[in-house]
Amino acid sequence: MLAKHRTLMTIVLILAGLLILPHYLKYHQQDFLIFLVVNVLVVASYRLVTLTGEWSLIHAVMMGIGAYTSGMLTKFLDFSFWISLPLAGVVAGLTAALLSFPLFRTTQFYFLIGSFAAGEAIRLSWIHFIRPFGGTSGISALPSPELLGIDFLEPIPYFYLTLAIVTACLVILYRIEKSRIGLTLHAVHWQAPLAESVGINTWNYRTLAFTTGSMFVGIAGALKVHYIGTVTPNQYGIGFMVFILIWLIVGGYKTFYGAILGVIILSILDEMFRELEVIRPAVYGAVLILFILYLPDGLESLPQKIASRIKGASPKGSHS
Amino acid sequence: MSMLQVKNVSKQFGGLAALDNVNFSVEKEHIHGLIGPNGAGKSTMFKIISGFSSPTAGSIIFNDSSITGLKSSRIAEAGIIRTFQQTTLFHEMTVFENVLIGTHNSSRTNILSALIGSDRKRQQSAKNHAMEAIRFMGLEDRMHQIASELPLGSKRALVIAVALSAKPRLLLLDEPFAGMNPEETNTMMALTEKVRQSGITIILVEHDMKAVMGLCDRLTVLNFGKVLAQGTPKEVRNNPEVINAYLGGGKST
Amino acid sequence: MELLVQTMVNGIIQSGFYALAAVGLVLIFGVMKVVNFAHGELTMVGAYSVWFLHAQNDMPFLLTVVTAVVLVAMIGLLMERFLFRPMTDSPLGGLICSIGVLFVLQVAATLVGGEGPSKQVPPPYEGTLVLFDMLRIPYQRLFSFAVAATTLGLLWYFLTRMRIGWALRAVAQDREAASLQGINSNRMSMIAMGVGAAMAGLAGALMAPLTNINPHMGHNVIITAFIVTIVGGVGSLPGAVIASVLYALFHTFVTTYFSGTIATISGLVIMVLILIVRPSGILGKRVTE
Amino acid sequence: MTNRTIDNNRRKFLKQAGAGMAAVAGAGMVPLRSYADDTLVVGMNIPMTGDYAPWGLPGLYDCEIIANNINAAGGVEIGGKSYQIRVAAYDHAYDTEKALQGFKKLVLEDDAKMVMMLGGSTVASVLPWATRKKVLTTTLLPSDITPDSDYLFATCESHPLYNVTGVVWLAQNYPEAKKAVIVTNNDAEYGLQSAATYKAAFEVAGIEVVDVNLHGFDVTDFAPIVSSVLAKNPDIFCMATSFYVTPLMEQLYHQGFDGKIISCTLDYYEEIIAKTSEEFVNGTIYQFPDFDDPMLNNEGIHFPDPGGFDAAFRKDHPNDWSAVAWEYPAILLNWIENAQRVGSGESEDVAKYLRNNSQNFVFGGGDWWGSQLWGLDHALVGRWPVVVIENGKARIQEYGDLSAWLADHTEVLVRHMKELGLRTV
Repeated sequence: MLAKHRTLMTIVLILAGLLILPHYLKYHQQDFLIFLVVNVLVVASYRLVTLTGEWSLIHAVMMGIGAYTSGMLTKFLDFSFWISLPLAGVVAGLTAALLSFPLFRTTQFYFLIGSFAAGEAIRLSWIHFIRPFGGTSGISALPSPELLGIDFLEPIPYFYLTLAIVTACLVILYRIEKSRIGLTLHAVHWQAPLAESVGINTWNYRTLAFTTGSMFVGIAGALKVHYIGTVTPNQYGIGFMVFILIWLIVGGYKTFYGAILGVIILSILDEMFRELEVIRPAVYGAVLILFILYLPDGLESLPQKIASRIKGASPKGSHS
Repeated sequence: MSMLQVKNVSKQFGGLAALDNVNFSVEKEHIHGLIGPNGAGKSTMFKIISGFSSPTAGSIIFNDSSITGLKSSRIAEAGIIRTFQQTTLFHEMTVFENVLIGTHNSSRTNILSALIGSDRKRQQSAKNHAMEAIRFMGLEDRMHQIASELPLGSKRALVIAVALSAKPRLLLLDEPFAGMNPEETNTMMALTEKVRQSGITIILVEHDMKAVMGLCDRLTVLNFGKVLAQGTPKEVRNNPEVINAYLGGGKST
Repeated sequence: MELLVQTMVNGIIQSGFYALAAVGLVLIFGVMKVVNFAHGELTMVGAYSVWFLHAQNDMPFLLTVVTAVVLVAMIGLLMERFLFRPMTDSPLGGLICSIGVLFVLQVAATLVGGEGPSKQVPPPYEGTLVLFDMLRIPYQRLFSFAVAATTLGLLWYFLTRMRIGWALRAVAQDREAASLQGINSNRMSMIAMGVGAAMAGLAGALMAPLTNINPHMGHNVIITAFIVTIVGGVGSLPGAVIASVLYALFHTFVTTYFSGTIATISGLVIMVLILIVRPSGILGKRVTE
Repeated sequence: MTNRTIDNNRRKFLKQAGAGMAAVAGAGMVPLRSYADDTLVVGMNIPMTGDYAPWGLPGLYDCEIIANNINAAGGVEIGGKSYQIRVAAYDHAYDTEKALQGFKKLVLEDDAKMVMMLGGSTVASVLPWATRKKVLTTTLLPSDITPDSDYLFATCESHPLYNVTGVVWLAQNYPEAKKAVIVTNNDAEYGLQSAATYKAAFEVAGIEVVDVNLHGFDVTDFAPIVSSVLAKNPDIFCMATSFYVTPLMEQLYHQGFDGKIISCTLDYYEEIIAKTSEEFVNGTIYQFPDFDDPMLNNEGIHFPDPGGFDAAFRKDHPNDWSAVAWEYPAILLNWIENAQRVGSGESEDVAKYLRNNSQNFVFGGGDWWGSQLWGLDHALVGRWPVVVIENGKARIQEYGDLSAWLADHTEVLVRHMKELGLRTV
């Protein structure tokens, strides 16, 4: 009970800190904070997809689907942002549900490559079909959200909007993981045949995770483009997908917090080391390799590892 | 009426017949042994009954309805639960979590009710049910241990506990006695008998003849994908073909 | 008619590059069960080596091709020894390491070549072969194709007629069974990675005088190699070669008569369809239970 | 050269690594840095890494040359006060997210009075903010102009409009060439804009366009594309692309094309000659002069000492000259000139002046244009050179009158832009 209170307190403190934080940041850092919060949702939703043990390479494109959906609805059909935002999630989710039929006939390596191929095909379609997707330059001058005359072109109001929506999404994602469904997803991951033997339809649960994860990343996509005001196909290429993978792995994919930790720490480091210019990707690459070799459970496992090193005892296995 | 009827089941792999026109039936609340040398087709038969594989020909009737070719999860819902050779468990999870997953059929939920908590009652009863299975198999002291850290006997008990929590009507046990010492075997035999006493029908694939002879009401002997003999343990033991082909003339085991 | 024949020739010549890149990827995956995402970058390093040594420092072309192959093979061996081998038990681990390598190699290329326009290598073999007054094949392309075809032939001989090739295939089929027969599977992994990387390097070196050389050129290579690998069957080397020819012809024809992007999109869609209908590819063995 | 590149890069890296450490040490809530009030900061929000780096980085080198020269000469006098010019650059690697962040950083932290950008989606992403905050922004792509982009100006490059001057010259000098094919990458920022312009120019010149091949950025082999369009037996091969000129030229050479070649750019043409032959490349028509061209000393050219500038650039960066190399400096010089005229470097003042006054375009002439196509007259057009390779060297043939062409044929241009799905008012 005490532990639970402490966790709750920590979360409240973090949220309170986040509420004040932007007022102490420089203008462009406020932008950075908005993108960071969005990326937290991206990586947390990706974790849901990977819970069943299937690593997809289409998550970035799913984000793009949300972005394009919301962008096109608001720009061409005059939808309100407040309607296009959930619809962005729905369309991304539906796409994932449809793709589940072919993709989940395969697993592991085949799924990975299949999802990559499907994603590239979608992304190349955005480039090729200039009507309606706008080709490589995408769609620009997307409208900002409107609510009570608040100016969402300013970073601080948009930050609060993003923070509210992302927090709500994270709460939902967390509850899904801690629920019966989360337990079942873990079961599908660790022992698919055994799960089948007690009546779990593994295909259904893989699809469920894939669809739900895609839905949330679709929302993240919409959130991001209505701040930038432009959606282009190159934002959602394999490059961004690789970043999602890196955040998850460096942070630690085994726990809910690990992934979030990964995206926050790496993004801040990345921003600090902007000056490295051309070297930056190599630093990322090296960090990725070092983590997978020496800290495969990610940053999240670091305190425990250090503690056990100090005590000289082997870490006691625990499970969330 | 038998609980399970296997009718003219054949299974081809390429040109090879793993099962060739197999027929047998299992009576309610029996322990039915399925024995035979390695490669006789026992595992294939198991996979076909539990839906992990579908037969090339023939049908499986469970409580008067055909379950031939259904998905394994559907068959599990119908009440046929299998275990796996060795100790196939959710090794990373605790004993309790393992068993809780077993209760899937009675506790499944959808995202919405999981989020708003409207399935709380259901989840609570699933937990109670899981506890029952744990107590039944005598694992209550190890409830919060990680499965991979259990001793072999407890692992095997847990395998059965997971299956039991899925509320089977027919339980398929795949070599539950393999690699056990005599003491563990005795404990396991008692547990298996206890499961049957609770009203669950069992099909047992096993090489340990002591356990087979001691537990089973009826036996079906497979050899090269064909039924070699059927009957009570006594009948089978005295069947000259079986002695010849399988027991290799040995007097006892 | 003229266009049809020219397109045919264009496609067949292109297939040589596809096959070199894809065969390496298949070999590495077959033996080590690692998806080498950096395979395109190995090709890029091959091309960069030729640019650096031949175009910038006047080393004779053939010598630079050999040097490029050796260099890329060394990179492959290092990857095997220090990244893939420690990751043997984690299939995703190898993949992620290769993504890390991908970034490092791209940056290395940028440092060597500088940020700037794509690099160009003047073709050492000038002139164009004109057949029947209508077919035109630049000698440089002809040379590249001949080398690619010869190399693939040698690889085939190596895999089917030599003991070590046989051992390699045994490991690809069943690592455990192979080690029970006394085959050193670590050694086989090194050979697979060395040969696979060398072929990628060769593909890049041969491509160098014919294409824009830049640090990101590997992206298109890996997409093509993936498509070819899946279409041909993940474990199958002959499948990869046949799929290379088919895909190169398909891509070239669609590019000629429709558009390049449509060609790539339909290639990707075909790949997904094949995953559904026949995950083992056109020549791969069906996955048995 | 290569050794030097490595050396330079390493030095740059070490320097930057140091800066990175400093940034880490001083990270957190740092107050706005303020510069001495005798310095005017000009921002460059450009790609310095990645695929688009060739169209950003050379511009930075140039602007630094220009700024250094100015500062060494004692600065510029604006409003009766002497200022040093400082160029602040941000690498957005052609990413919209980073472009927005970089833009704000340049304006709010570096206090940039004007921000130069390459164009395209990166400009689109900063436009709402720049317009609201009234930040003077320049682009090399006039097609970025929208009806609301009050603070966005294209003061130098008239992409893709200038293509018409090459076609006009081609039609005059080679009247027998009657059939053209166009090849380009299918993006709405560069390739398609050019393709539409060429189509319009060919139509006006009475040249039939027999095939338009739009390809993606995923093409590695250009043989099939060239085979495909050459099968139409064109007299003119037109490249509306900038990315793939070299491989296309190479294929044309190998597939024996002997008609006229016309292109937007012919960057690094020495390399093309090395891959084909001088004889083959000679006669190719395009739009971007070398700055050692004697014709740049003609009257009406509004660029100080082009030859000296060219020499200075090539001394430091012998292999980096590209079409954009002189454009950013031209924009910078134009801005300084206007600031001097207004007597203020402030964004709003200069923008207001730009809106209301005619300008001296770099190649002569200078009218504001664009409202018929994009909704605002914020693109500066004037004369534009037609360049042809002669004996392996780029040489200006004439200065085409772009303004005149636009005055007569804008409807044709708008129609072709619409046909290709491009944004028009």
